[in-house]
Amino acid sequence: MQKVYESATAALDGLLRDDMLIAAGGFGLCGIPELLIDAVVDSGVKNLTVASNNAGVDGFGLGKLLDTRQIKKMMSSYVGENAEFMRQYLSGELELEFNPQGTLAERMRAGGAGIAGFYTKTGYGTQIGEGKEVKTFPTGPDGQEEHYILEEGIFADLSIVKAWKADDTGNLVFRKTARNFNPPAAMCGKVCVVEVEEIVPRGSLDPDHIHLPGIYVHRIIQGEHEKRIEKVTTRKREEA
Amino acid sequence: MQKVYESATAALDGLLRDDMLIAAGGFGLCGIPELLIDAVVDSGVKNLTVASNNAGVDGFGLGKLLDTRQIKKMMSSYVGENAEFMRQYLSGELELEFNPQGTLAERMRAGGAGIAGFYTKTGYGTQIGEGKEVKTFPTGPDGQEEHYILEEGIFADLSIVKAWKADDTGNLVFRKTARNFNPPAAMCGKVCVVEVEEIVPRGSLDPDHIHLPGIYVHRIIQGEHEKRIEKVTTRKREEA
Amino acid sequence: MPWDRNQMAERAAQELEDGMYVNLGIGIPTLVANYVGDKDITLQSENGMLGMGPFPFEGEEDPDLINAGKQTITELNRTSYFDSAMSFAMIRGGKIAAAILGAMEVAENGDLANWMIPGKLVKGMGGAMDLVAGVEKVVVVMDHTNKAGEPKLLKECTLPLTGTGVVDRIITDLGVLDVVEGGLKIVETAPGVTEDEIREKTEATIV
Amino acid sequence: MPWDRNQMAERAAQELEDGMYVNLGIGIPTLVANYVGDKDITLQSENGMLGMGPFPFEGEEDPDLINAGKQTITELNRTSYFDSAMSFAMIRGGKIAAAILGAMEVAENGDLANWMIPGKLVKGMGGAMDLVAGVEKVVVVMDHTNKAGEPKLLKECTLPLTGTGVVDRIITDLGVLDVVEGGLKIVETAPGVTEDEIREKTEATIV
Repeated sequence: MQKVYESATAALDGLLRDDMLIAAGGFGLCGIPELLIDAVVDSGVKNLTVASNNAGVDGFGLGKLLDTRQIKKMMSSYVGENAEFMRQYLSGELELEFNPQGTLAERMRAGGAGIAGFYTKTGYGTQIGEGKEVKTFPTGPDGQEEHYILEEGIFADLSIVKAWKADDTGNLVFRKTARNFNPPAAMCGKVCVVEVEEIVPRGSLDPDHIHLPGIYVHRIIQGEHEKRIEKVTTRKREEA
Repeated sequence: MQKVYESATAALDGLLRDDMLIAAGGFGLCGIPELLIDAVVDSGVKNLTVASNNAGVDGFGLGKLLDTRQIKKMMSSYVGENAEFMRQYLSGELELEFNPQGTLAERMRAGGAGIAGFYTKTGYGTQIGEGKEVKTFPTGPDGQEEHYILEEGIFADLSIVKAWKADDTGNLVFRKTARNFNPPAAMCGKVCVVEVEEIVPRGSLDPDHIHLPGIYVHRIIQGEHEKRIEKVTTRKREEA
Repeated sequence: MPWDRNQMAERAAQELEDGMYVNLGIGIPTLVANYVGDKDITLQSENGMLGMGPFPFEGEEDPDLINAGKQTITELNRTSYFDSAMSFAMIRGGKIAAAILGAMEVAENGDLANWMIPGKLVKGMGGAMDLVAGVEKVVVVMDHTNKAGEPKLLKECTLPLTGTGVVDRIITDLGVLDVVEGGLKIVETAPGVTEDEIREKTEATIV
Repeated sequence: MPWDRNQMAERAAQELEDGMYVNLGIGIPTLVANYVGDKDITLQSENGMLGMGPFPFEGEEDPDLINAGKQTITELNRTSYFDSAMSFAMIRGGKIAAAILGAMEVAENGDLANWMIPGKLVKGMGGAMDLVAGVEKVVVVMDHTNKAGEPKLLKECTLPLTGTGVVDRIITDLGVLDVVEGGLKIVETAPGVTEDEIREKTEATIV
């Protein structure tokens, strides 16, 4: 079984079609699948629904797919960094399904774990809970009934994910907060394509340090990443 | 905040009471909280409900708590290695709630993740599904409705867990298949007490290699473990 | 004289106790970290980190190490990283002792609105709904009134809710109020601010 | 001549294709690992491991490294470890391509019973219910009849079920049968075994 591909375009070959649901990893611009997003742009596939915590920024990350109008609908928790997004949304060109951030992450994990739905307190009594089934469970401190809403698993057609390192069997290691949504996004796709900074030989990753086992990974590419920083914040040395 | 205790008995001080629900890590005799089980035996607390994949063997692991009749009810997936368990169960002295192994693990994780219930296909149409809510979701390959049953999160009063290493803030690292039920069991307890083979200085665990963050860990002890092997299976060198 | 932003943050820091795991929202709540002093506080960043450290020195920014506000930060010797599902598992599961958040409106029953103004810019709730649903103690830090001088502590919120009955304590530029049976209770006033002034600038029932 | 245990395992190994992630049950299914040959198969052990290796050399047993049958094993250069929740996430989530399991009874509609004989020793289902509910292809390896010569491939199971309509293929000492619309279909016979003999020893409808 050969999981390693030459390029992002090669790795996505045969996987893209109009109207599909794509789950994408990343938080802000941290840990986003830059190379795969570019290849999706190049493919010209359209009417995409994309489940991703954020929508990139203007001209970078998923923002590129917004510029080309390839996205029909976003499932996100926060889209505040993208003016083109706002323009399309407010003009009605783009659908937006807001998900609380933890609900979005759990919905992705659930899809990848064969959990069709789960009950969470998050969003009960708010707009997010409207139209969703409500159930009570005796989970209060003294067994009082508390209100939960039903959220459904996300079962994506394709996952696009960024990791730090992979071996050729697809075992993945992430780095610091670039892990974020990548493992749950990877889990919920029928097919999962991963871009990494380095493909290492089999046996060079400690089996206890693997963050996502290769069973969740179908195709891998290695490439150069811009890794743009959204907000550079620093302190002066004299403050230390 | 001081999480490190001198002994298993000291670490459990004030946490034990009759009729409580304890979640225990381990699979078979691998990765079980040996020292904490001994301390629970010594405490004499009784009418316990214990959520644990297995029930130890006669005279070791949770088997000790069966010998002393401190357990009222087990929530387990497999109890085939324990004759005293069978005797008590068949004579009606012990209650047993069978849980499919994955359902048990997911119920523990759910409790620790604020998920009151979730829908799984596991057990639908079997004894395990009897009396549980059934719901369909359109998750079939072509969007067909499939049957799921509702399983509830486990919210334990206390978790007892075995890890390999901890730092003094409770960050945990497990070793090989001794990880098993320990993270989900740790997550679902109001209070979680952990025994480890080694407490290491803060900063000596790579933050990317921590399997369970210290936020889930309230008390820690270090001690010597027997680590009994249930079934020694080997091959001869000449087979290699 | 009412408290300024830093004084509000300093006052909010008094809510934190040794050993707590805490999530700080964007804005004034972020400043709270400057005032925890010797207390052993572990900061969670909901993008997947416990043990958030200060901003990096210039030139040492790491694109793989940001906080929930997308700012570059550093790690500590207690830090652990995890994915977003695990991050919100601990939030939703009640493992975070306290969250300190900003607010647009708070109602006398503890309802909170802090994520959306219909018809205006819609950014999203991020992790706020999960935090208020899961965290043990929710402390809100906010101006007592809006720029027009109108109350933001209301009988009922007018904006879309983030959570119902979730706020425990409110720290404003004028003082500290708790959400109690029947309304809000004044716990403390800023220096030179009277309870009467707070009553006057509050629509919510003061009990 | 009917197949013996090893021949059944060898036949079952033919079900496995290059690149598959596979879970093998206890008993004859465990023997399947001996017959995968050059195929790139990754074995899952549901206690938290992908890439299960052979038994260790004497003296090299590691108490922290066992399989789901509680036997000491070894790791490979592709191995990863994870917790039980993640292990069953991948099982339930349909990421395991095939499971090869033992059975007490199989019904013509694919119902499987392999975990409990009421009134006799009750050990539990372990991970079997999760596996049959989640895995793409479920292959059962079993004796065609019980010790009294009575059929174990039935119109309906008499024992408590492990799952409903979950079995895809059955490999017995007499041959290979598929669960199809309307009943079981004979796909292959063991050497010297006739289809008539299989029909005679099967209660389930043969189509």
